[in-house]
Formats: sequence, C-alpha cells, structure tokens
Amino acid sequence: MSFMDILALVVPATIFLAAPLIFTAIGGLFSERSGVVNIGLEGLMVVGAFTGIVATLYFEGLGFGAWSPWLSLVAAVIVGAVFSLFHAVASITFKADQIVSGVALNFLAVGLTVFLVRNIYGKGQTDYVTHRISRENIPLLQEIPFIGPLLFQRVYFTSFIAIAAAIIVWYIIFYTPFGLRLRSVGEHPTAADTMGIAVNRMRYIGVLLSGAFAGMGGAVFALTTAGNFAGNTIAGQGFMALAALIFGKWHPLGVMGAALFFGLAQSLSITGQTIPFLQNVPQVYLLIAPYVLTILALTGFVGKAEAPRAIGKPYEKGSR
Amino acid sequence: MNNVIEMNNIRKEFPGIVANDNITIQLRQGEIHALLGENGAGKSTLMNILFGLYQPDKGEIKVRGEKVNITDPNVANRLGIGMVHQHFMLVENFTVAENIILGSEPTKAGRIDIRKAEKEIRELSEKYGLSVDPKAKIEDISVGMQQRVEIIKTLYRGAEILIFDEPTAALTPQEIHELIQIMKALVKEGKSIILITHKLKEIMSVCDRCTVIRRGVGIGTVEVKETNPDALAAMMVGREVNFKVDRKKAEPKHNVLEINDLVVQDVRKVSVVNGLNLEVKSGEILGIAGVDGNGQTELIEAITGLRKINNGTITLNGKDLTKLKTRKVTEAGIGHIPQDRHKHGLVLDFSIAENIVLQTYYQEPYSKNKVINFPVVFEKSRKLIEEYDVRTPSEHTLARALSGGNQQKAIIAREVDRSPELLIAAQPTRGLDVGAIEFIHRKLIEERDKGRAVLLVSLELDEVLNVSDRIAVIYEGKIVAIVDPKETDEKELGLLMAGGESKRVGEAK
Amino acid sequence: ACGQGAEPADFSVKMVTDVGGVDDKSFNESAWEGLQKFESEFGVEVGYLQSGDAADYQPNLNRLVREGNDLVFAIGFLMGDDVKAVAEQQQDARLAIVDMVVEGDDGNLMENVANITFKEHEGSFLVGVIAGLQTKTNKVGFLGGVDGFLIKKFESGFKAGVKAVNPDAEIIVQYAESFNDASRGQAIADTIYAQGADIIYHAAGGTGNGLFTEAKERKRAGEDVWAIGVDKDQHDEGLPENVTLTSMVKRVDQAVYFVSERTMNGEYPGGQIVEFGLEEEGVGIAPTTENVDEESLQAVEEWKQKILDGEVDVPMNTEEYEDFIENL
Amino acid sequence: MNRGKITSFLVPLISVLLGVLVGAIIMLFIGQNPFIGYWALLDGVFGDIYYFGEMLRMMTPLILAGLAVAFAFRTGLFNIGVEGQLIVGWLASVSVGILVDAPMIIHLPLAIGAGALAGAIWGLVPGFLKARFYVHEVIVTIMMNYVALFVSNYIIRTYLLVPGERTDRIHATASLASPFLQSLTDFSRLHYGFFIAIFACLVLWFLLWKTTLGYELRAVGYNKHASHYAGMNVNGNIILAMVISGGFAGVAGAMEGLGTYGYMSILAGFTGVGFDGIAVALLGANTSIGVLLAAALFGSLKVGAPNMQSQAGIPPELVDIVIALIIFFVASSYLIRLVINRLQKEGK
Ligand SMILES: Nc1ncnc2c1ncn2[C@@H]1O[C@H](COP(=O)(O)OP(=O)(O)OP(=O)(O)O)[C@@H](O)[C@H]1O
Ligand SMILES: Nc1ncnc2c1ncn2[C@@H]1O[C@H](COP(=O)(O)OP(=O)(O)OP(=O)(O)O)[C@@H](O)[C@H]1O
Ligand SMILES: [Mg+2]
Ligand SMILES: [Mg+2]
Repeated sequence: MSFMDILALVVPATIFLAAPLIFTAIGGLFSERSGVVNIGLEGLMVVGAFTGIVATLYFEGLGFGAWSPWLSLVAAVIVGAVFSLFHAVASITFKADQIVSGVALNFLAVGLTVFLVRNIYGKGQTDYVTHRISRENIPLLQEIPFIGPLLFQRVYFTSFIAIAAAIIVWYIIFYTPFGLRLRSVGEHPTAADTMGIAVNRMRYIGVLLSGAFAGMGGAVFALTTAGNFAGNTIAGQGFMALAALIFGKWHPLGVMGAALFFGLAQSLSITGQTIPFLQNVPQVYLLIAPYVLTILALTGFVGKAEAPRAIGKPYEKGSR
Repeated sequence: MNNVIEMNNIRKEFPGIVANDNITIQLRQGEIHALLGENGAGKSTLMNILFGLYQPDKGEIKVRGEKVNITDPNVANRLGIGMVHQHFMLVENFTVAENIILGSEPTKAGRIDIRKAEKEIRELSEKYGLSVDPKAKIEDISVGMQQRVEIIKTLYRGAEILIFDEPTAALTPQEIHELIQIMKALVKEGKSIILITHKLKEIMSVCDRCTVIRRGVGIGTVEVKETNPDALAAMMVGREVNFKVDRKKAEPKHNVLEINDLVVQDVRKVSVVNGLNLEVKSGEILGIAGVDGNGQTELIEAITGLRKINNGTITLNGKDLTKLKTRKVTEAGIGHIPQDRHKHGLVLDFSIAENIVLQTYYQEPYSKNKVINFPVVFEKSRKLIEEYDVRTPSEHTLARALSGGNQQKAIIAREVDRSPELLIAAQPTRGLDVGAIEFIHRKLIEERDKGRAVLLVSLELDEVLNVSDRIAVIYEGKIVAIVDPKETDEKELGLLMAGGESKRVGEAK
Repeated sequence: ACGQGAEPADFSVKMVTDVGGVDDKSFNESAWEGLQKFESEFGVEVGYLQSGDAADYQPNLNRLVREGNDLVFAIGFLMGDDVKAVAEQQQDARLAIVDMVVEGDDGNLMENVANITFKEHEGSFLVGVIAGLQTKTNKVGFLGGVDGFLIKKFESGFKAGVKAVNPDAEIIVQYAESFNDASRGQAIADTIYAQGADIIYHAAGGTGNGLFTEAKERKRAGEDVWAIGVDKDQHDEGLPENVTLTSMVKRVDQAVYFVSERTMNGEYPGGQIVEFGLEEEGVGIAPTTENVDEESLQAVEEWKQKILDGEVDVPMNTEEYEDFIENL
Repeated sequence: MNRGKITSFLVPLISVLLGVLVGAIIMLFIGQNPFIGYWALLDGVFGDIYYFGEMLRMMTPLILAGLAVAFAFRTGLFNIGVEGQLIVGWLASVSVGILVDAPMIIHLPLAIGAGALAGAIWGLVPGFLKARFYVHEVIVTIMMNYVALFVSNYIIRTYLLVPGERTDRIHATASLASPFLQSLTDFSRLHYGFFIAIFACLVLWFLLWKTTLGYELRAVGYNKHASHYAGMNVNGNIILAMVISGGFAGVAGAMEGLGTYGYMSILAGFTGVGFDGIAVALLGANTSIGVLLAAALFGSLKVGAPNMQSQAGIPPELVDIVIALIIFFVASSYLIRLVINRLQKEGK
C-alpha cells in the first residue's frame, strides 16, 4: 500500500476511534474541574451505550427509521445525566469518597444495564439495530486534494460534533463567568463560597454534564461500531477517556489532542501489520502503547499535569 | 452615635461545643472595633455568622437599624458587609482580577469583560492606596499583596462594613504598618471596621472600642482610650497575665551551634542564605529578627538537614552536621519546633500519642526490634499531656481535633522533652492567644536555664525583644548585626531588618 | 409428537453455555435450538445455564449434573478442563462437550464424556471455493478470532478452498485475538478491504460482527464487497445492505439433537469422538444462496463430492496446508 | 467498645441491609418474589456443601485483593491496579508452576513467591512514579491494568499456549489443590490457598498496626511533610507501600493459578476480582477482620447468583447491582453516621 493509502486508512480510523473518547473526556473535564473526581466515566459510557441501542431499537419500532439513532443520542445524553446523579448525590451531598463512588457507579452501570437487557429481551444482549450512524463523504470538501480524502471521506458526522464540542467547551471554561465559577469551586471551594457561589450546586452541574457527555460518548460508540449492546460492549473506553482527560491536563483542547493520539495508537495497533516499518513489531506493543504513553506523559515528558487543587475533597462549609 | 451593625444575644452551637453563647456586639458608623478573645473563643464563628457563612441558633442581627436574616454571603454583600478571612480566600492559580470579580463578573456578550474589571480594580487601588497588579497570579505575589487583594474584593462589591479576621497574624512588621494605614484610610472614607486580633498593641494603636469574648461568652465592650493592654488581657483570659517574662540573667557558656559561610539555594537556584555566620551558646536564647523571606526558613531547614547545603559548615558541639540526614541531625541533639504546625509539626490524622513519638517511635523503649510497644507510648503521652497541659480528651484523640494552641503545646512537649542540646523554635506562638504565648515563652526560658541553647526565629519583634538574650538580625541571607535586646528597640531593629546601617552594630558581641 | 424408547417424560437434557449465551448468533444459540427442537419432538425436559465468565463453567456443569439431568452438554472447547474435572468427580454423570476431545489423565477418552467435533475445515473449504471464484480483485481476506488450533482449521480449510479454484488469488489473514471485540473486528475488516480484498470470511464470533458493519458501510458507499458468515446462516446480519455472500454453517444443533436422541435411546456415545463433517451434514454452506452464482454452486457441489469420495483431503492446520499447496 | 467503634461497625451493617432491601424492591419491580429470590440465593450457597466450598474458594482471592486495596488505603494510596497486579501474579505463579521442577516443599513457596514478586513489581511502577514524579497512582494503576492484561495474553500466546486457549497445567508439586478439602466439600475447588488468605489478614494487621514500618507507612500516607520533618524516607515508604500492596494482589493471582485453576487462560477481559477487592476493602473498612467478612458476603452473593437464575428465574446481575449499592451506601456513610448520632443523642 502507498503511504497515501495508509494515511487514508489511519487518519479516518483515528478520528473515528477518538470521537467517543473526546465526548467522554470532555464530560470528565466538567466534573473534575468542579472538584469531583470521576472514575465513573466508564459506567456512564455503559449507560449511554445501553440507552443509545435500546432507544434506537424502540424508535425503529415506532418507525422513525434513519432518525432513530439521532433521537437516541439525545436520549443517551439525558439518561447519562440522570444516572450520574448517583455519583453526584453520593460524593457531593453525602460526602462519599469520590473515587469509591465512581467505582461503585461502574459496578452499578454494568449490573443494571445487563439486568434490564435480560428483562426486556430475555437474553444477555440486545438485537442489532438496523439504522446506525454511518459514514458519509462530505460533498465538496471531500474533493479537496490530500486533506479531502483524509478528513472528509468516510467520516462519521459524530466525529465533527465531538471536535466542535471540545472547542466550544474550551471557550466556556476559560471565557465565561460559568467557566470561571466552575474552576473556582474546583480550586478553592471555600473562597468561591465566600464570593457567594453555591459550591455544591456548581459541582452538581459539573457531574451532570459529565454524565451527559459520557452518555453521548457511549451512545456514539455503540451506534457507530458495536450495533448492539451487551455487558462487554464498553470495555475500557471510559478509562481511556479518563487517561485522555489527564494526559490533556484538564484542558479541553489538550483533552481532544490526547483522545486523537489514543485513537491513532489504537488504529495503528490494527493497521500496523500493513505498514512496512511496523509490520514486524509484535501487536502487543501497539496494544499497550496508549497506556504506556499516557504513563510516560504523566511522568512529565510533556510537562506536569496539575489536577484542580480541591479535587477529591467533599466541600464542608467553614472548613479550611 | 448610630450603629451600622447590631448583633444581639447571638448563640451558635457546633457538635460538642457552644462556640457563641449570648454574644452582643455593636459596630458604630466609622469606627474600628476590635474583637478580642483566646483561640477558639468564638471570634471567627461570630463573624462568619455576620457574613452569612453560618446561621445563628439564637439572637438577632440588625444592619443600619433594620432586622436582617443573613442566609448567605450574597445577602451580606448586598447589605454592604465584606470580610477578610483569617485564612486567605484566594484561588492560587487565578489572576488577581479573576479573584476579585469572581461571583460578580462584568460581561460583554456572555463573555467575561476582563478589561473593564481591571480598569475598575485600578481605580479602587488608587483611591485607597491598595497597590495590586490585576494581571498577576496569586501564587506569585507576596502575602501582603494577597491581603490587599482580599480587601479590594470586598470594596469591589461596595462593602461599607469590613471584617478583618486576624489580618496581621501572617504579616511582616512593614506590612502590618501599611495595613494599619489602609484601615485608617478606609474609615476616613466612611467605612466601619471590625478587627479580630490577638495583638493588644494593634488594638491600642488603631481601635476605638474593643469587645472581648471568652470561651464563647461575651465579656463586654470597652473604650480603648479608657483601658490598657493588661486590663484587656485580663478580660480575655480571666486572670492576670504578665507579658514581661520574668527571668534571671543568662549565663552563656561554650558554643553549641556554629555556622560558617553557609550558602543555601532555594528551588529557583537562588542563594537565599548567602554566606551566613552564626553562633549559639549553651544557656542563651538567640533570637533571629528579620523580615519574612530573608532566608530564615532556609536557614532552619539547612541546620535540621531538611534542605541541601550548597556551601559552608554547620557544627553542633564540634560535631559536623553539614552532610547529615534529618534523622541523624535530630539524634545529634537538635529539637525543632517548625513554623507551620499543620504542615510539618503534626500528622493531623494521628492520635496525640502517635504524634508524641513522631521523632522517637523507632527507639527503645517505644519499640523493640521494629515492633512498637504501645502501652509505653500511651504511658509517656499521658505524662506529657499532663505536664504541658495539652487540653485534650485523651491521648487517643486525633491531633486534628485540637485548637492551634493545644496542637502547638503537643509539639513543644515532644521536642522539649527530648531536652536537646539545641532547640530551634520557629514562630512558636503564631496565631496563639496570650495565655498560650506566656506558657511557651516560659518553656523556652526553662530550657535555656537548663543550659541548653535556644534558637528563636520570629517575625514578631516584641517576642524577639522579650525573650532573647541576644538578637541576630538577618537580611538577604546574612546576619547583618548582633544586638543586645536591652540596648535596642523596635525602631533600630526595623531599620536593620530593612538593610539600613546602625551605629551600635555588633556591639553586643 | 411423542417419542419412542425410554419414557421421554422423565428424560432431561441441559447445557452450559459459555460467555456468549444462548443468543450469541453463533454456536451457543445453535446448540440451544437443537435442544429446543429435541424438546418439541419428544416433550422431554431441556434447559441451560449461562456462564458469566470462565470461573462459572465448572460450578454450572456441576450444578446441572447434581440436578440429576440425564445428559449435560458443555458448549465450547473452553470448558474442556472443567468437563474433565467434573467427569472425574461425578463418575455416573453423562456429559458431552462440543468442539473438544477430552482425555483423562491416562490419555484415554473418558467413559462419561461424549466428544463432539466438527470438520470446520471441510465447510470452510467450500466457502473458500465460492470466495475464490467470486472475487473480482483476486484478493480475499480471513478474519480470525483468537489464533489457535481450532480457528486454524477454519483458516486452513478456507485458504485451501480459495487456492484450489484460484491458485493465484491472494489471501490476507489477520487475527483480532478476541472473540467479542466488534470494533476491533470492524477496524481489521477495514484494513483488509483497504488492501484490495473484496470478500472476507470471518471465524471470530462476536468480533465478526464488526466485519458486517464495515462491509455494510462500504456497500452503502458503493463498493462491491462481501462478507462470509460462520457457524450459522448469517444472511440476516448482512441486511439490509445484503452483504452476506454465504456462510459456513456448523450444525451444532444437529449434533446436539443427534447425541441427545442416541442417549435417550440408551446409546450414549460416552468415551467416543462423534465427528460431524460434510458426510454427516454437520458442516456445509448456508441454505441462503441468493448471492452465490450458479458456477460457484456447481463448483461447490463438485468439490464436496471430491471430499466425500476422499479425493481431496482438506488441510486442518498450517503444515497440512503447506503440503496441500505443494501437490496442487 | 466506644461510640466511634460502634458506628464504624454499624455503618457497613446498615449499608448491607439497605443494599439487600433495594435489591428486594428491584425484584418486586420485575414481578418476582424477593423472598423466593433471596431464598434461592441462600440455598445456592448453603443448600449444598459443594457450593459452600465454592464460596470459600471464591473468598480466597477476594480476601487478598481486598487486603491489597485496604493496605494501600491505609498508607494514603488508592490502588486500582490490583486487577493488573493479580493478573501478572497469576501468570508468574503458573509459569513457575509449569517451568520449574522441584519438590513441593520448594516448588510451591517458589511459585507463590513468584506471584507475589510479579504483583509487587507491578505495584512498584506506580509507587516509583508517584514518589519520583508525583504522578497520581490511580491513573497509573488503571493504565497498568491494561498493560498487564495485554502483555500476559501475549506471553501466554507466544510461549505457554496449549490447545484450549490457555497454558499447560502446573506440576502437582506447585499445586494448592487439596483432595482432602475437595472431598470435605463434595468436589468443590476449595484449596489450601484459603488458609493462606486468612494468614494474610493477620500479617496485614500486624504489619500496619504493630510495627515501626507500619507506623512510617501510615505517617507518610497522612502527611509527607511531617514525615520528612521526622526524618523518615518519604519516597522509600511510598514505593514500599505500593510494592507490598501489589504483593498481596500478586498472591491473590497465585491463588487462582495454583489453586482454583491450575493454569491460566488467555483472558478475554479483566477477571473483576481486583475491582471487587475495592468493594471488599471498603465494606471491610480497611480492617483485616472487615475484609474477611466482606469477602465472605460478596463470595456468597456471587456463588449464589446462578441459583437465583435457575431456581427463581432472576437475572444473576441483580447481585452486581446489590454489591454496587452496598458500596454506595458505605461510601455515603456520612448520612448513616448522621442518623446514628441522632439516635444515640436521643438514646441518652
Ligand atoms: N466549623 C466548625 N465546626 C465545629 N466546631 C467549630 C467550627 N468552627 C469553630 N468551631 C468551634 O467553635 C469554637 C470557636 O471557633 P473559632 O474559630 O470562632 O475560634 P476563634 O476565636 O476564631 O479562634 P482563633 O482566635 O484561633 O481564630 C472553636 O473552639 C471550635 O471548637
Ligand atoms: N471546621 C471545623 N470543624 C471542627 N472543628 C473546627 C473547625 N474549625 C475549627 N475547629 C476547631 O476550632 C478550635 C480552634 O479553632 P482554630 O483552628 O481557629 O484554632 P486556632 O488556634 O486559630 O488554629 P489556627 O492557629 O490554625 O487558626 C479547634 O478545636 C478546632 O478543632
Ligand atoms: Mg479564628
Ligand atoms: Mg486562629
């Protein structure tokens, strides 16, 4: 295969694999910037994937046809947000250890969704949806030489939404009062409180947004790739997103970059065998690349990743 | 005389204790009103209630004669009440401007209008002489400037009534002086101020009236003109207290600590201790006076082996400590009361007992072949708690649950009990009330009289002046003068600390 | 319908699925269909236990044996060791395992285990023939689940089939190292197609679903690509774009039904290897052949005959495949 | 027993009750009878000595994984990497069990030791990175889990594979399997590892609460600065803490490899035991005895679940839901404590 062919293979695959990570990591960013660790991203993705598939099957039943997956994305966003309430209530109102609460969320997500699937379909996984979110060639743009074939052919619309979301969130976080307040409760809640900002309310918003975005991420994954839902449909993407969040230093654009980088590593672990200089590299190296690289990145090769100062600590009025 | 604030019969309970019990305080238009009380007396609590952070269980609050219900800081802000907190309320990695506008941001088309904000801030800082740089990050500016930011925060929200909670505890003498000027400027502009402080001198110098609380109970309000420090202290503690620690003359003997040409660099590779020479003799208290940030911290860390020494030597009774690790230094006979009790002095989540053996847990009799003998540890702790009158339910109580004063006593018990050749006390009385201060000073002098060497580092000039037998002035990492407390005064010290020349330099030597 | 032989009423057959479950669109499902057919025919008691993970196999088998069922199926070679353990413990149990030959410590077959295997290579050979004949790019692909002795049978048979009818066709082989990673399957299919293959045969369980996803995407984009299903007739997975060329069906249902019936009639094949190949109609190409052209179907018939007559010996591992190519 | 103790004992208890209660509500919700459901569950554990044996077997790795998490917790570290440490421990112990020939007296300890060592090394990495580069251990351990999974599968596939997607069986001399215990429990897979797990509980307790090492580890966990001030080797202790925690996890893996299975399969995904360990440690309030009891509870739930399916037709996932809820309730003990304190106040 020519170099161009390889690029034409790797680049779209990268963007495609990155999209769910971008959504989910952006979600994590809202939660963690507000001072609430969110190990539960994986679970939230599971719920998103579940909702995405079940809703699509349902809408298809109602005859919405090709609209079904898109309506289901909306449903997944809502359900994801609602489900994240578990984490919010436990770790904000009841001052639970945020990491533990997140872990519990992951347990619950898998247990509950598979449980429901068994009750709805009487079996361990759902049927396959007929209408997925499918690849498109963007008219005109795809004609652009070089980048056309790479960026605008065989692409998923959801990938564009993901990248747009990252940019919008970047603006919100750093240039709007909401962003400033969100960050302030993650850095120094007591200070924020004395400035009349309702700390716990901000944190609830942060967690709910993480649920919404992670739900979107899970649904996008399910509706572009898996096509149905089972207990193992989401297998680690949530934790990958968490890694992307940290690798990206809690900065929306950094997070997007990290997610794309992981997407690349993943796609290389597959296409690698066809790329000359990667051919005789054992697959395992490419498989573990994202994780190893994340660790290396964290050790400061790309500068220190500094978490929000007050992250992980429940807010006690008048404590210091 | 019209009252802008009236807090009548306020009561506030926390799990376990009554923080405020039927306290009444009235703030007059345009006055500076002191709020005085021991640690844990309930001052911060009372003010937090006024600021809407806590809700009172009983009592009423009137602002400009109208009964109000201050449910949260927003309400306080609307009523023109602003508070500068005991522990600064600033977001370290935000800029000054961001900190000030947080919560009431000016916007243009949904986007924060940072220029507008910075302009308004500059206007305020000019009006009240509060110099700040709106673009600077908090973590990069001095404590003094941070406090000015805190003040501007309140003014930016149009505060008419300002509450200062222990504003001077963390400041250098210079900064304290500036702050006092600022407060005077504020009242001149028609603002009213409540000032919480443990420092009677400050009260005497700036305040019009003073309300005293003891263990949560309001003792009363007095006109400052008609009272004096001793009377105030007595009101606060409930008994006579004597400041001039009575003591016999020191009999210094051989050099215990000798430091030659010491050079220590900080993280930024700047030599913060820069060719420093110093001797501390047995049987004397050597006080180090200096403006914060002139190398005191690094000097102590170097002596105690917490920081790498770049050049020079340190010896203890002739033994070379220069290259030793902290533990070896400690074993060589150095006791260290660190300046930050919460960060270095204690493991807050350990029990008192576990903290008591922090330096000795690995030694007999507290442990044998790597197994700790807890009965012995508890036994010892009970003894020290008794001896140093640490107010705690039991030796099993977590250090966290003690007030700063008692936490400090526990540390001193631990360090002094080992009766080290050299005792280093860094700001041993910061944030403590006069009762605790008195106790700690007595302990230091006892050690001296036992023939130990004591190195006292403090930012509080009168502490240095009261307690030391000799005073070494540190400036830019060097000892620039050694003076005799009896023959000097704050003016001269202040001058030396600022790098100024002095006629009698080195005379005491 | 009421069966003959021992009173069916008190005859009970049950099976333990592996992680896939009775709805895996693959051999678990197929096996369950076999039991259900058996139930409807003879009105006997049937049932199954699903395994959450490998640790459940043995307890589940044990549970069913304890319930006193007359015959217990272990579906999937992954359960080999557990079947062995249970067989050793429960001497009077009657077990049967699919896709595996269980030997006792003495190296001999165990009296209370019936071993059901398939000649997947023979079936794969036939779909290989179809692929070899219908490829337009002269490139076909094989998407394997986990590289190992079993899947090699599929791979070798398939490649042999392709080469047999189209010696200079190129065959791209890639393994996903997983049986349930659809997204990986899709990505691999993507690369294989991208390298010019127009037909891909998968033996990768759930991972194979990714193949269908990718094939549909490309079909919709106007490319002329096909997928070949495995185990069951996967024609429906290919809809609506209709990308399933054919499938290599493995009649687990037949085998299960057959062994159950024999057992009920007192001819439990314990200690034997019951092998299902073309001859026993245990493997073959799917009934749906709408996408297979006449020529190919004929070829399939011819080669099938040759195999039955023993003229060709279909390779089931790499070595045999090498030889096969040698004397082609 | 003072008030604090009572509370810290009541909280998990109440959490479990609440979890079970909600589980019952869910059963009602899907139209099942909770009593029948839970009865089936209990029957699935205690109805037959075999399942009881299986429950003890299931407990064994849960205890060790729980101890690993608890130990890290106590030293201020959150070890989410137990899963990965367990996997490498499993692989290492099995490898030694296969490749080494030696009399049992040497071989078995060697194999277990190998497991512990592998887990320890897997713990060393995050420990070192935290000490040296201040990288948060949670994220590194998560990453290490995946590295462990893929690398182990790769090693098995390339060096140890036999038909059946797994390694060969270990030599009898390295096996923890116990014909005696099996015969006691009617052929369950209960093995001697159970006693190792019990012993490990004692080790952890003694190490943490009675030794100077434990004192240092806890001190560093709570306050690095103060520990440094007191002349402790802060970085050394952080690393050591992770190493020991990883060691426990590695042994957990050895229990699977040398006891339950006698081999290691190519893993399609995580075993989940490591993550369950977090639940166990949490419910057990990070105490040895607590971990033991919590492991017993979760072990029972997991072993009993299939019976709920086959007897009461209730999806086994219900158990996962109940476990998750229990964790939530324990983690949210703030609320429970509040209630308890209220009651105690009224009590006197
Ligand atoms: N948030 C809280 N929760 C429980 N108890 C508290 C809380 N804050 C203060 N207290 C209690 O109320 C008492 C008063 O505390 P407060 O901080 O007002 O003392 P203070 O006068 O400000 O002491 P200091 O001079 O050291 O600042 C303390 O002794 C403490 O026991
Ligand atoms: N949020 C809180 N919760 C419980 N107790 C508190 C809280 N805040 C303060 N206290 C208690 O208040 C008492 C004294 O409060 P405080 O910390 O002001 O003493 P302090 O001497 O001022 O300490 P510091 O010098 O650190 O300010 C202590 O008993 C402390 O435990
Ligand atoms: Mg205070
Ligand atoms: Mg104080």
